[in-house]
Amino acid sequence: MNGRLLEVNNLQTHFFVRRGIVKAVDGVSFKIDKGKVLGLVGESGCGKSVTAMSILRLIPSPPGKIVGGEILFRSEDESGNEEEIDLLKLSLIEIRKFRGKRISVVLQDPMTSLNPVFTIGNQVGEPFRLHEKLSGPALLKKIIEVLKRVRIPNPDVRIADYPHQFSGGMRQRVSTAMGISCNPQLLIADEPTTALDVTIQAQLLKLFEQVQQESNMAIILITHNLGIVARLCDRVCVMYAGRIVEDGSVRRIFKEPAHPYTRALMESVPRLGKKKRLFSIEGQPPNLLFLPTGCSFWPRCSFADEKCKQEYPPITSIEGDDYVRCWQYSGGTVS
Amino acid sequence: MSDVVLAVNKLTKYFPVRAGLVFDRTKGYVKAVDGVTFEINDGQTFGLVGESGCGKTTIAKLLLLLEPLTDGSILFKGKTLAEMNNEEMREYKFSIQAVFQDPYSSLNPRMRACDIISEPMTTAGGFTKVDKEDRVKELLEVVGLLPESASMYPHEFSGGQRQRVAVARALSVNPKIIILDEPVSALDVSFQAQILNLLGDIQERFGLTYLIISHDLAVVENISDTIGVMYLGKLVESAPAASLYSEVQHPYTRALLSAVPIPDPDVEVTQEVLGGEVPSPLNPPKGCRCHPRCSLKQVICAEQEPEFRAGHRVACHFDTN
Amino acid sequence: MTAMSSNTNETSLSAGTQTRKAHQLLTFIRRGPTIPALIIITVILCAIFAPYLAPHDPQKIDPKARLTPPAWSEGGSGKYLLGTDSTGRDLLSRIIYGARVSLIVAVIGISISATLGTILGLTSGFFGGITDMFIMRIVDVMMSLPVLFLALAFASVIPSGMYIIILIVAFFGWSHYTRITRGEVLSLKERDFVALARVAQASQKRIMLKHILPNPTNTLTVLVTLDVGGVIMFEAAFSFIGFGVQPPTPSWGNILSEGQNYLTTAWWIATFPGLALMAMVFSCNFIGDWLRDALDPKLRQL
Amino acid sequence: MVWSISICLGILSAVKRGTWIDTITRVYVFAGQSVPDFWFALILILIFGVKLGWLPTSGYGGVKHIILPAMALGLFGGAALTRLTRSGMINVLDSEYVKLARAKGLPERTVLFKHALKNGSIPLVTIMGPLLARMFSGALIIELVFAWPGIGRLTYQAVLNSDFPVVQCAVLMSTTLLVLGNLAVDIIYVLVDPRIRSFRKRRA
Repeated sequence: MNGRLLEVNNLQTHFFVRRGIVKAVDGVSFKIDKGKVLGLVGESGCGKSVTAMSILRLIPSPPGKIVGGEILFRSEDESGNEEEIDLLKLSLIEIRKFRGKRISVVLQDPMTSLNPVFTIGNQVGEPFRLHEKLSGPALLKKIIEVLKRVRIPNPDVRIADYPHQFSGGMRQRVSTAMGISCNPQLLIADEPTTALDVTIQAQLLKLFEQVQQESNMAIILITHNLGIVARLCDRVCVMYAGRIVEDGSVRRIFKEPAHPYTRALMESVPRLGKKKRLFSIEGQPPNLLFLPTGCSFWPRCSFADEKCKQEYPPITSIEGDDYVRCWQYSGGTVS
Repeated sequence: MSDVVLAVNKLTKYFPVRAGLVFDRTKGYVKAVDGVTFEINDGQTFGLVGESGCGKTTIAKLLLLLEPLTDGSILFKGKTLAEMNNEEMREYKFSIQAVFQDPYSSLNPRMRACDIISEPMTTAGGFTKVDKEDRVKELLEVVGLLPESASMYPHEFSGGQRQRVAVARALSVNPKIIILDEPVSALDVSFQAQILNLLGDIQERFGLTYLIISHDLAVVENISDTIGVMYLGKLVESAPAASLYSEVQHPYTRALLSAVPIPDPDVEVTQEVLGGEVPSPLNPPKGCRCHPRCSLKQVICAEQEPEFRAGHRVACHFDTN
Repeated sequence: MTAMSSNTNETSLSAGTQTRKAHQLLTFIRRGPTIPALIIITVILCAIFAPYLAPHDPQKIDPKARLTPPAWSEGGSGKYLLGTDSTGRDLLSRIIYGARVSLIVAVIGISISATLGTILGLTSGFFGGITDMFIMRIVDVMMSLPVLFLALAFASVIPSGMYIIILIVAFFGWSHYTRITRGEVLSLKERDFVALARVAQASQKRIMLKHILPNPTNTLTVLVTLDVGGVIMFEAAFSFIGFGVQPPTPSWGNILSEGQNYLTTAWWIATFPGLALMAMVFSCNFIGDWLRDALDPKLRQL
Repeated sequence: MVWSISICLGILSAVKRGTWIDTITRVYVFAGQSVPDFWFALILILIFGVKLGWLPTSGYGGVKHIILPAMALGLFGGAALTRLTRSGMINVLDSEYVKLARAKGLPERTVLFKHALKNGSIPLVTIMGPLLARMFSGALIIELVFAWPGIGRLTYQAVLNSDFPVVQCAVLMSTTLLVLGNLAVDIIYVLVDPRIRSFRKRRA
């Protein structure tokens, strides 16, 4: 398993709130290979952003806490031999070396993810100054070079501008520049294009593809837009109420979804050119404070039976790394 | 052919941009909507698609009389609003209702669901308390909510349920037309499907006419009979939903369609990415508005504004398919 | 016919509403701030039933018992629980009557300034344009005036007494309310439900009263509670420098100012009214803050 | 002087939210805002002046004379400032760009002082105006209690013997001083927040 870059096993992140414990992420396991794109898909509140943020331990500590599991990051250190580090066991200072250098982040909302009171040159330069101890003209050259890489017009002039002087699309390119500045091995993109228009989104997706190929960078793409997943991702994890209910290659997930929830998602998305009545899942997503016993999807699942109501289904593998968590699964699509 | 219930002719709306420290001189105009013409047939759904800033929401506001017209006219059942007397105007006002995008801001947090739904009835007058209660119960049932939710406050509903209350409110005075401004963009996929199906069923049952506005092409295409594509205040193309997708003509529409990611990994990505940024509506480019970003632009595009060709109506000098 | 979504979640909703209402009410009381609430209630009781509660007549001078220390320290007598002041009047009953003054000033003063402020805030926020600009300019000026100075100027013209303080509180207090209500109205005006009300042909008046007005009640209640503390403090300060309530009628302020010159000998004269004042203002602020968290729907969900 | 301590206290309690430092600051803030400054002054005199005799209870003189009045005067303003810094810092610390700053691997110190502080201080500047006004009225009382000859005392005596011209000129002077103060606040505001600065640049 040479290509393995990151392996997350049974990750649990809970939020301790006045009214109880919100099990935002409750036993999530998945793997990513070098240079591959993994899609984390699910409706709002299913815990996909919390999972991603837990990797870099960016969970706000008063309410949230990572209570279990391990995150194994495999990388060669300077002398080239492979070493596997569990990010959860690292001290704060050590994890900081990872952030921005080996693993970096692009956030969703371009309007708020850049600091309004600092110039973009200053902000893009920070990872260089920190991780590669650059300064002066060398730093300036590097900043302009990475801004060119994300195709920002005349970067040498725009370097002194403030974030509010950029359009949404441009700002997202700036945060991408910040993300890829130190050529990380893994980029976590939390709904990078949701706040953008379709044509600007297409431009950004194209940029992501180029950057990914150029530096063979693995990407965890978090989104609720199945179209983007189909276009960019190699593997997909479908999440529901804090757990991964299905994990598989893009082709299999779209062609032959195993879990009833994945199939329902596929059929409730309107598709261009095909005018038909959408399949709609009844009811609402469960309240993470009072999760139903057994599989958390049974109140909305038309195949649920007694067994589903008692126990949470275990991981049953389909082929290779693909797996699904559903009692009704017996090869092919549940029907 | 069913008659045209609502039509718009050369609709124009300029927003003056004020500047100056103390005395506001009008420095320029944002040409939000610039000469848009289309008709909607009775019982049909007309979809308006376009990116942010193309003026589609402004059109909704103009039709709902929330903003005064700068130029052009609105025709209701063949009669322009200007010519209408008070009685007809009143009929127009109560035959058009709306559902907006953000479920959290379209319901008054201080009012119970039953008051919210019956609000248009109270302002219209002529309904007794009992009529209103029955009507509310009936409407709740139509939109798939339980009768008990009548006494609940907005913060006790989920996003999807709030949008159902908003739909119930729009139905309360039996309108003929409902304007849907991004009705599902703020909702999750499962709620989106529920609301779209609900809107489809209600249209059949009450014979309503919809004007649906969205930036999400797939949503609009799924529910609309004819679709209009807008760019920077102008209608660049409008055609029946089926043919718009198969034989698209305008370069902007083609780019728009190809930019929508298809949820199917096998579909080869024919990427016709529009370069550059949307120009500012304060001083739109001369001639055809999308010439700065259009891959097929010629000299003529920059000078002369293309006329709206009939049939599969396209506003472009060239026949591009 | 339309898809009836009567799955389990919906039905549990109806049964749930009654019990949830009771549940919310219960938590509202149990977790409420009990101590400050008690303090405020006792103060209000003293103000209303002062004559029955006070052990002695606040004005009755008892020359023999001048400057007797509080009962528990040596030389104190059971008759005067908290001791007496320079002219032998019972400190405890004077403080109880003092509460009456503070509350009257607070209640009347704030009701005037709150209503005035809200109306102005509503009009300037709703109509905007010149009226808005005009009102807001006045508010900006008012906010940066040295209140006490101008109050002094007032005092030199009008004969002092309780009414002048109420006048000053009303005159200076409203700008705060206007600014907050205006902000609230401006944000509400943009909200969709106001546009929808206009689509439903609701008249301007109806929109303002039925749709916009009930919304800022939350923030207003919080503001009023916080303001009560502030006004009481102001009244005390004003009487302290001798312009507010004139002796002999007792007010926490003027008892304190008397206590000042006897600080070294009779420390209790100054300390107790101050303590009462602090307890009252402290509990008002505490309740105000707690209300802000409790009433703000966004916070409550979490 | 007291103000600077209260601002740092505000930052500290925001950063260490939920810990004991936070609770102490909140108590200080409540106390600060509900303790009448003149009563606090009396208590200070009582403890330091009378009982311990360290500091002179009143009168004008050397440095020792300044400590008590300054503390009394600073208390109220300080409490308001701490509360504001705390709430300002809290919603800045939850913002996305702070999350991104951390994701870049910046040490907590830089995240806090460089990114968070500059944004957190904007609400502080806005309150300076009304706070200045409050300070003036507070000063008047403190001057009386500590028998300090200042504008406050002057106006007080003038009002006592209803000598109008003095009253008017004192009030006028203090108000103008205040207006100047507010003007200064506006100027600082522009310096701190680039969005306003470039707004003018683009329009001019």
